[in-house]
Amino acid sequence: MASTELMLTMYRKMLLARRFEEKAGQAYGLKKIQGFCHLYIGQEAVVVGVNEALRETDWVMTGYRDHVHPLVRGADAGMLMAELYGRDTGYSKGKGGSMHFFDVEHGFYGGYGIVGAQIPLAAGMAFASKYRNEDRVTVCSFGDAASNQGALHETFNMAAKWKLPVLYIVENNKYGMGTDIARVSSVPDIHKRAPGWDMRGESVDGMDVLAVYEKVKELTAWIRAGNGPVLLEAYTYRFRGHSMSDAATYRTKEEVELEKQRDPIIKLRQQLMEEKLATEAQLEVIDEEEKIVVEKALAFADASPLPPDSDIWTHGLVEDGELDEKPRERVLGATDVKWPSFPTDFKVTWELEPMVPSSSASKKGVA
Amino acid sequence: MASTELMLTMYRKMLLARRFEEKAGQAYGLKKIQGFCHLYIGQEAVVVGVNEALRETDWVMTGYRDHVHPLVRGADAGMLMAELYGRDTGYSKGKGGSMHFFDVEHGFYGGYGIVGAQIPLAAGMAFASKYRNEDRVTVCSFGDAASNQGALHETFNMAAKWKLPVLYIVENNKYGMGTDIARVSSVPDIHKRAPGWDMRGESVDGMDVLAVYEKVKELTAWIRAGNGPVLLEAYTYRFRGHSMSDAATYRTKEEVELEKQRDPIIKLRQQLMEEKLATEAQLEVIDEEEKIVVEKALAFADASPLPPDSDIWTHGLVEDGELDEKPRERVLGATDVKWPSFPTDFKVTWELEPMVPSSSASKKGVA
Amino acid sequence: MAEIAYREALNQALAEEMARDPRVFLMGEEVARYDGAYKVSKGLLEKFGSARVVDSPISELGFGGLGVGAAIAGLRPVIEMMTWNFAILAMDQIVNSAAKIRHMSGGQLRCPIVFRGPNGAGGRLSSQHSQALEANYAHFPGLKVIAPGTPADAKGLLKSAIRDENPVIFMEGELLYGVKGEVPDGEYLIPIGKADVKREGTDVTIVTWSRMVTAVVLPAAEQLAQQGISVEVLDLRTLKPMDEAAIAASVKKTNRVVVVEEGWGYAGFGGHVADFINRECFDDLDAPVGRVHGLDVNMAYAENLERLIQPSIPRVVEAVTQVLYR
Amino acid sequence: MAEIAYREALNQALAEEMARDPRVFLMGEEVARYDGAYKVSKGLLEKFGSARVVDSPISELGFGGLGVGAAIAGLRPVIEMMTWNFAILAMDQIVNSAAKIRHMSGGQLRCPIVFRGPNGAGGRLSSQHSQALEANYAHFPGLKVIAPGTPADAKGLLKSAIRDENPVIFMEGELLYGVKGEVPDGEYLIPIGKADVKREGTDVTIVTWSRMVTAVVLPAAEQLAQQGISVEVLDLRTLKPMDEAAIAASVKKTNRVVVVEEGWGYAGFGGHVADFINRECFDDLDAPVGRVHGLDVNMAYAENLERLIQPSIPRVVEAVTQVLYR
Ligand SMILES: Cc1ncc(C[n+]2csc(CCOP(=O)(O)OP(=O)(O)O)c2C)c(N)n1
Ligand SMILES: Cc1ncc(C[n+]2csc(CCOP(=O)(O)OP(=O)(O)O)c2C)c(N)n1
Ligand SMILES: [Mg+2]
Ligand SMILES: [Mg+2]
Repeated sequence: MASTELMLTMYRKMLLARRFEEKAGQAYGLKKIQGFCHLYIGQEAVVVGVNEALRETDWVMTGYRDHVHPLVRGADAGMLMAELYGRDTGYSKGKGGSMHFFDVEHGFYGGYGIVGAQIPLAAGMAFASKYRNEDRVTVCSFGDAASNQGALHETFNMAAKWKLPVLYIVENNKYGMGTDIARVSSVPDIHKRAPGWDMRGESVDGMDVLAVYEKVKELTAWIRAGNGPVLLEAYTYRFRGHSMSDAATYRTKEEVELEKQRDPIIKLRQQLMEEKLATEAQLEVIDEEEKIVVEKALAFADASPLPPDSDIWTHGLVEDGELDEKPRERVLGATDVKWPSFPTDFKVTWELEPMVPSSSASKKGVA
Repeated sequence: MASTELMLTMYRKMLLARRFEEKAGQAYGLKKIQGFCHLYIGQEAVVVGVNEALRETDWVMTGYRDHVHPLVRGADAGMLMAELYGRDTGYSKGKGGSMHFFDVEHGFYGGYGIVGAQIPLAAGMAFASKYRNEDRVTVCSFGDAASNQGALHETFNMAAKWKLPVLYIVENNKYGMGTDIARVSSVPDIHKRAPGWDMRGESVDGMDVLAVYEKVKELTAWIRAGNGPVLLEAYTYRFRGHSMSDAATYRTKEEVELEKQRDPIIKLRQQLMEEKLATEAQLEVIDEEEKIVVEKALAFADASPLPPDSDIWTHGLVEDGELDEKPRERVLGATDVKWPSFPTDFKVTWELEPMVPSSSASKKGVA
Repeated sequence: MAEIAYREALNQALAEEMARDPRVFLMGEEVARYDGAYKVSKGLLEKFGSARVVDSPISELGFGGLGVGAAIAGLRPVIEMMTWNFAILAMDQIVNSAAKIRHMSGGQLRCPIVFRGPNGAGGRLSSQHSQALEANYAHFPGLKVIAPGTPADAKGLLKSAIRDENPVIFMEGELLYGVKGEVPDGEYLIPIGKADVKREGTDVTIVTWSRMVTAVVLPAAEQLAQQGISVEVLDLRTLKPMDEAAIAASVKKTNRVVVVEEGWGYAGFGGHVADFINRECFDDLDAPVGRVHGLDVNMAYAENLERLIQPSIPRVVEAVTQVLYR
Repeated sequence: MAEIAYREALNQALAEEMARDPRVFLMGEEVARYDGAYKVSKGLLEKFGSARVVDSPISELGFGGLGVGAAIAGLRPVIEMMTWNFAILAMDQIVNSAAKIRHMSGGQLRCPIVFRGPNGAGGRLSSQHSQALEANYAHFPGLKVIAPGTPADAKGLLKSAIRDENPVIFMEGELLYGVKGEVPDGEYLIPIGKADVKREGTDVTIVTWSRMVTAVVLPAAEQLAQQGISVEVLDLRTLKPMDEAAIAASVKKTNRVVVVEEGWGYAGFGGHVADFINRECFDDLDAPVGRVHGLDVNMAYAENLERLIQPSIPRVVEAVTQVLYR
């Protein structure tokens, strides 16, 4: 069970996410942000519930609806906003924009624009953890519609077979762009597909941050114990269109209104108050504080310069001796940056499958 | 239940297949056939049992292990052998070779070398049938190892969702090249994955031609009734290596010997004799007759010329007014060729999904 | 002649061909109820029903291959790829199935299919969404590749592509959909493989295609005209087969050439054009063929970087000046 | 110096780098118990165990992407594609993930990974199995592309590729695996991006790479020598980045060039090389750059057709004669 403190933390983070996204949406209207911009509004309970159940050393990745995943892990809101603005002070120096957030310092590994492409990547990261015998879970989110990508089938088979420590979270917000998932999926409850890969499949109310938190606590413990990957389906809903340019008229007003009654922030707020864990005033303060964080983020982004023109040439290929960028250190001069460093000398102790002498193999080339 | 006549037909076809492949193997040793050459020896009950359960108008396709699929449908053995030899008289004029057999006249649509690529193609053919309201089943074979291709996941989802009239047959011969399927599949009994696509999944003893026949009769009837696709897993075994250049030392002699006791030809032979449906002498005559067919095929291929050098330029793009090749007509002057012709004027009556006014869609471009 | 947008021209082509031939169907992500991500298929679902305008799952390889299967079974699929960036997932079915089936079958089968969708940058979309990938498809025998730059060409060529007996890669310009132009009324077909002189000139030829035609090259030509330089603008429209005769004729006239393309220069299609000219029109050339192309880097999101990475009017002017040795 | 086969040279490179660096692992179809479809990984499973030499399912996109994920997480994957024909299925992960992650992340991540496997015709395998696909990868920023033609180059460059901090496309020659050549003993590295003069000459330069070097170009040069024509053979070895200085130097010396490649000419890599020479070495050229390439058709199975479709010694001799205006 989540402590009051944790509940308040989650409340704060959901509000931070909500306010950040609302302002991003406004900035988009002002053309300060351009291109595709996919808001996460409505889905906050998923990412916050998941994140609080993780350890700092766990890894997270997702698709293009990626603003909130790093934000709740501790990424600097100003630098995230600056990335949305395409400024030099953004996490990717303005190279990635909305769809390609990366904050390696906080274990957020992107931010991918090809639907479903993060699924094999996450298995690879989990493979690396297991290879080095690290106690780490990789968490990979994707959308309901992404579940029809072939990459998922190929990856889930390997992840299950090799018992990789990866938690897949399908954020089922009912739509892929304008298409109701039930219109294009023969099994629209995606976790029910898990047995086809001999994988554990579970579901959770993705509008209930506490439920998500508890479920992920349980599942990550199971994964850490070496049992292999899990597919967790979080039923959620996005209150906005697919992206800023989508009027979302494929859904009825009634449907959206009904879903808004499940707003995860309101839900947690009610719970906190009903159980007398916080007063309305206290919760108001939190909101005000987070609004200030976001205001500051906007101001920071606004005041930030574009990247230098010469940056067109940077970060293509790694040159000899070139180091990796540490965004907070570079931009804010932060000295508390924990950058991952992996051993280059170690012994691989993992036996992926019991060794059998290869003398049984044919000696002639073949295909 | 299969009649005696049908049982004898199946016996004859399995023997034709066996003898054809044995000779192809020998010709490979003599370098008359080159490149990759994947024999089907041991698996004959699958293709023969399936084929006898189909109608002439049904369509068949498979991967690169494709010699026998057209042969038992009525393709000319000599012209198939000529294709293996890379001669002008082959079905593809020597362009395709072993991996790319095509006999459109007999509803055999190839012959594909990219593992699993035929899976979406078959769904497309079934889509076309349904679109034109034809009473036709498309049958698509692939190997156990092919089942880990992402194309399968993507296709099965669509086939199930749209209830396409397609029968998928996974010819589970236990190995993908040198790899035991259980080593790389989290669910090595592939039909057990079918529920993940809300698809009917079944299995059958692929060494028992009568069992295959009965099962396919039942399943095609079910498909013709509009119930959608089926995945049928036929457990079988290849007695030879993956291809001619594979010594197959990844399997023990004992395993192969044990499997050979399940030889589908011997099994049917015993059954025919035990049930007194045929005498040993009668069965011997059949074998002799089929051997002669194969001898003639070899002689035909041997006597056939290479394609003209100028053929390097043909069959790239279809030129204006260029007709399709009808191999038996071209090579043998056959006049009984039934070539598929599809209407160009018809009404599409299929409603893929209930119509809903598109006025609900957003009017602005978005992504 | 009506002035309509590029997306509308494509919509007309689709609607007309679907009305004309029941074998034609459209499949892709969001093409039906949503009217297409870029609204190219607006209203088609209502007109033609749910079996002919099909919303697919996000399964590019699967529905790409499904289209190929339908084509060899006698239909005429138009497969919309939401963008060509995503079509990379379907490339196997395009180049290994569609482009090879007629050949592998020794001419028994044909594969009349159109793969279409937007190509090139879309405006502040960063690297994964901003690729101009024509070179990759033009490389494969068995395919035709088309990249129209104006509404009229888009309509005339899409209709021809749908009627073609071969697999056709039809690359639209992501930033062209809203661009307007005159389009002849009624039945309007443009033959595949014919280039078009979009502006006549005598001093230098610019060979180009797709969005570069109107966005960069014609304005640059206008600017150069003011400096007294007469530019001939040759719009290839079809990249494969390439209208070599039209290129040679223009080079014969101007003796100087610049090739302008949106995509990367390294192993880009412009190199193919330049190589052709250098080899086959060597004696007509007074200067090496100049090239302008997207810089050989991944596309950045930042406004200034995105602008600098793409070909621009000044860069075209500079390249022309250079081949004129001015 | 020992004379060993190309496959053995690759095997040594893998074994040495795996012994040197525990982060290196090999994954692909049949690489472990079967020793590799072409026996390149012979004995590695026994040496390094089942977590470092991994038999994958037939899931090119999946294990290709898994490799990319492992690379950004600090390992050094070597992903074997059984052939590059099949790798088309994985292309999205190669060009949209591996080639872009450093850029998209603004330099936070790097992706040191090698994708390797045989490229080009394998001998009577028909069209789906006989493609030389280097042009498609060379087109993308963010990748290096290597195509060694000899055992020594194969070893020296594979070792460098594994140590490189970037995604590397390493294309072996399917028909080269059994070809023998001298390979220096012990630690042997060849820098990426350096071409190699495989034969010195004065009359004409042939620029080539991969299997063409020993199978076609060197024998053709020998034959031409007997006619008194002195051919310089420049083996690019690395296609991206290309050793432009080495090309320019050779052209300055000989003033005439033929580019020879196995793959298709249309939008092929040879066009890129020729375009570079025509533009950057224009003043040194006495004739337009000649090209020899695989014919622009799908590969046929028949013995005579397959032979005719591929570049051959006579075709190279003819092209050289042509650029010499003899
Ligand atoms: C491979 C690929 N195909 C198509 C697209 C275009 N696209 C972007 S998001 C999207 C819908 C994805 O929906 P879902 O997976 O449910 O995630 P959600 O947007 O709901 O979070 C589509 C079709 C893409 N980016 N990549
Ligand atoms: C996409 C792809 N990957 C790899 C190969 C090489 N290959 C050809 S057959 C084969 C094994 C296939 O096994 P299975 O599907 O079980 O069919 P079987 O050969 O047993 O009939 C492999 C890996 C290929 N042709 N295509
Ligand atoms: Mg969704
Ligand atoms: Mg098998």
